[in-house]
Amino acid sequence: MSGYRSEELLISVISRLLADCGHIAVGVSSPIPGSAALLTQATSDRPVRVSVIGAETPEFRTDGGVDLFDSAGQGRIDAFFLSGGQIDGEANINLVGIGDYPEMKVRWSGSFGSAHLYFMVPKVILFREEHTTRTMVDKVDFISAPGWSPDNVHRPGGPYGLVTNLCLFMFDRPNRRFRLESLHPGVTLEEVQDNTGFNFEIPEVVPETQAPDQAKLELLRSTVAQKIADPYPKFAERVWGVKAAA
Amino acid sequence: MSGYRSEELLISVISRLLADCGHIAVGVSSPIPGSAALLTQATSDRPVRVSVIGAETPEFRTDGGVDLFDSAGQGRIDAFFLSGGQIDGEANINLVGIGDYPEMKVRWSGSFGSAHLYFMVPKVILFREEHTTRTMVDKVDFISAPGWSPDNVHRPGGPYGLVTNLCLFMFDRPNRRFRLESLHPGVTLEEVQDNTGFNFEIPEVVPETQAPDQAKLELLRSTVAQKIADPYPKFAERVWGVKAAA
Amino acid sequence: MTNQIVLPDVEALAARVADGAKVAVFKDGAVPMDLGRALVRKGVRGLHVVTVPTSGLLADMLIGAGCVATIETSGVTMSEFGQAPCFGRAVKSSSLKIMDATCPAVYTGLQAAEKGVPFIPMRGLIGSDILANRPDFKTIDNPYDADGGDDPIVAIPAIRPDVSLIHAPLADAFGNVWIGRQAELKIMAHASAESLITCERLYEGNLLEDPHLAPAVIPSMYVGGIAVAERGGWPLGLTGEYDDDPDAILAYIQAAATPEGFQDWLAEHVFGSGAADARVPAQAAE
Amino acid sequence: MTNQIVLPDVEALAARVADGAKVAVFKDGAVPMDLGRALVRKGVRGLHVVTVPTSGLLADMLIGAGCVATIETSGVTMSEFGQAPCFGRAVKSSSLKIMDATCPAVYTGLQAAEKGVPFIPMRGLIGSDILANRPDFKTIDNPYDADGGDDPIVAIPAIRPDVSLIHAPLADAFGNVWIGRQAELKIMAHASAESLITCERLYEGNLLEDPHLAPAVIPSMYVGGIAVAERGGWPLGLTGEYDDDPDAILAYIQAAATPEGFQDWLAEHVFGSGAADARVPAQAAE
Repeated sequence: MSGYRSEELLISVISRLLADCGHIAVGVSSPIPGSAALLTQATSDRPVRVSVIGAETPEFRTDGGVDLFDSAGQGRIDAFFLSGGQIDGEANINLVGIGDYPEMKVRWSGSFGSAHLYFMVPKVILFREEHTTRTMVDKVDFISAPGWSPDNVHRPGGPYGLVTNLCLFMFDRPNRRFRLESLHPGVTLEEVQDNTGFNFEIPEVVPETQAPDQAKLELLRSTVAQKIADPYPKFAERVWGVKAAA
Repeated sequence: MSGYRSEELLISVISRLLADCGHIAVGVSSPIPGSAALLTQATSDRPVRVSVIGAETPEFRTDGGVDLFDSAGQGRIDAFFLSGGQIDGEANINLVGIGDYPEMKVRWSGSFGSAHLYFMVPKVILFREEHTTRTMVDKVDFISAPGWSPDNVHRPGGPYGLVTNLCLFMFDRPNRRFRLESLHPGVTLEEVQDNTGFNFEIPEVVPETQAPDQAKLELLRSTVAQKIADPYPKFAERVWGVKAAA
Repeated sequence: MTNQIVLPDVEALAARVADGAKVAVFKDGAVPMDLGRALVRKGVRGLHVVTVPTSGLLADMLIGAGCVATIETSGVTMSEFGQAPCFGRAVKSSSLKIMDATCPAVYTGLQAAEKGVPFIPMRGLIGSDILANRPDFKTIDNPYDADGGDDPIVAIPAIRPDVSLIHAPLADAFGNVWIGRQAELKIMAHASAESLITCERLYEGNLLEDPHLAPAVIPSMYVGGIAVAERGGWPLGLTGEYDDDPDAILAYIQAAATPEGFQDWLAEHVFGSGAADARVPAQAAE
Repeated sequence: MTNQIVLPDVEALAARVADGAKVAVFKDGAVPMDLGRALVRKGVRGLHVVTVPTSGLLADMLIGAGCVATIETSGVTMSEFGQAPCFGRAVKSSSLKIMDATCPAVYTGLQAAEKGVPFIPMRGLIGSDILANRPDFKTIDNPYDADGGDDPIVAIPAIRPDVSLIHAPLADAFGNVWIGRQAELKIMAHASAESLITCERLYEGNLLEDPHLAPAVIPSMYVGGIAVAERGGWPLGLTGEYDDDPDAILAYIQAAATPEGFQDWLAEHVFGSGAADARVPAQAAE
């Protein structure tokens, strides 16, 4: 795993999932997805808009919180990122807590916009660095937003891929399950199986996740690092030693 | 009819109908209702807000067109004014035209907000100076907004009074008909009957419409004239010779 | 990415409006008359005009010039100047399909489109001939009726214009547009697939960077094209910039009282010398 | 009429919040922490807090201080600083009724209240445990389903707060409040019976007369009272004015990790010397 940082690998993996997206929206506290969106913007041959919720920079701003959800409702957002304290094999996500609702053993913050955006944004990328049987579970304790819906439910959007610090899964919507797409360099299939609480499809050959090439790394360390320093100064400084412009 | 102008009589009549209103909204091109609202404001012992649609003066402004209708929907507006090319005996109003819809013989501008405000504002005052069998009809050709609704229809508002250049009618909601309340000075009952296309209730004694007293006339010619000159400069100049402040 | 959004002139904006498009226009204080004149010159046909929620001169001129097949409106009026002449004639001659509405229903329909929902309910309307003549308006039962009884409420369907036409004081090279106090223009822009903007002048820099201007900005995401049109609302006013030109409006009403008079008015003010400076052929505008 | 709306201090504002009131608070950048501290001093009880659509320090402090019976929220979080300590404890101990929501449902419910309609439909939610645990959310059939088949959609009921609490940069003696870019504050204010405002400073003159400020003004009609509270968001930032004080936020989180630590924090920062200048008895505030 030499030559690039683990964050750079994750950014590169996510960015490849964003090909063809014209408008990518990024939630709060999401520097890696945000960097991936900016990398997509820097490498795409057509204009890509990146919106970052809560950003102060005009370029990243949405027209307010209501506008973000309304835009998604209209289909004006092509990709978004969600995470989960728990994610299960049907791509249900749980942002609420562990145990029996409502007096949960562990209470997290809440579902935020997931129960709308997961339905309306065509490509939702699930991103959770921690890949353990604690996070990747057979069945979530609380469904903040379901991974799939019956045919009669209006749902233009849904899960597309799941990126962790071990691997990339793609979600097979018709079969409502994840398929292992690639293993990050140095990770074994057994390691993923041992750390995953749900069943998933394993192709006969599982390739290694493609590492970012030199051109991408250079873009990341210059253009992307500079831009992401605006909404996420601490991240840019920690990963790339870059300070936000005054 | 000496000592005051006909406009002053109408303003005074309307103003008496507005007693107890805390927020009076006035539509476009309504200088007489607007003056009545301001006279109410000047004579009330509690704060009265007057909103004038389209006004530039901060004091009269609503927070935009949507806000006006939303405020009415919430019950934040106590009184509003509507008119009609035709008004009938059940207080239905027609702002659309004469003849068979849609290719009407005479087409007026349209219904504006009437089909909402007539339902939601508790005291809607109908005001139409021309009182003839052409305007006061048995049945309107097109119902822009109905004068009453079945019991199951949510309708906190509706018609309260009808002011013309001949008389004041009050609307009897349970019986769904107008009652002649007073005849303007110099007007006879026969004159009203001859010029009204609908049946209405006639009390045994029909009083004369109360003329504005000296105190009210003074208020009208000072405070009200000055204030109304802002949204309606031509009216203020024509009636009171007052020019808007620069 | 920053410059192609500013087009050379109103003809280039008009070129983006297709025959048959659903076009939203605002009631007053932000009416792009220059762009309207460019649409007449272009000879656009079959428009479905949505007035937000009413219109006057712009709708009347487009109707008179034969650009409009359908009008969805709560009122077409020259307000204190009187009735709209071409509109009245077109209604009588059945050459115009009319969808009568009421102001808050237009706003509500646009707000439904803005949110991407099929409808938003609205109080009122029940028992009116507006509702009786709008088969596209459905009445449903309020599921939250406290009495559990029947409580009919009209579900206003989303109105999704292909394009909204707006005249604004300021726009910038990034595609942002400052609209001032007319908050309804944001709803129009959000609800429409794209907005075509004329502005009095270009703002140097990014409007979103000025904390006082930013709250009243339609961001570039909703904007399809911008062209500078100085006094582009004439003879109508632009809120905060200049007033109506009442003599010119009266002259229009008098001219448009007859079809011939209206054609003369077009010849002078749209095709003729009165519009000379705006007469760049659409081809050259690319 | 112009002066009684400006009250002498936050205690006088807090006096207008009754026990059991439904109170709306905004997520960030406009959070009236000084007013929140005054509510704790007043000892208000049984609040139904609606977070618009999430909250952090303010909700957590009010919960820790025992002011809150119910919270209707899409998230209570100290964002990058971590979980909200008093909130987490209260949920576990069942001392707080929680109504889990999702951000756009909160906005939609407020917009329904703003319009005075019983509900507005929203996409999503179906199949979630949010919906399963919100018996007050009803699912209806979309009357505009093109296929004529069944198309369930959730009708979000109106949220009508008794009061919304807002910290803003500017307010004037007429009762108008300038909110800057946070357009959602207008929705909050329109939806609530009244808004209580703290502001950094009073604006000389009428905010509605400045064409650049007017578009982002909550007009006095929606405002129940205003008090000046300089740096009244501390330790949170106020958009366009000052940033979060991260050390103070971290100190809160560390202190509030235990009930005792939280009481110490209250003693110092709400009742104690850290809040001395705001400690005017409510009686004197009249």
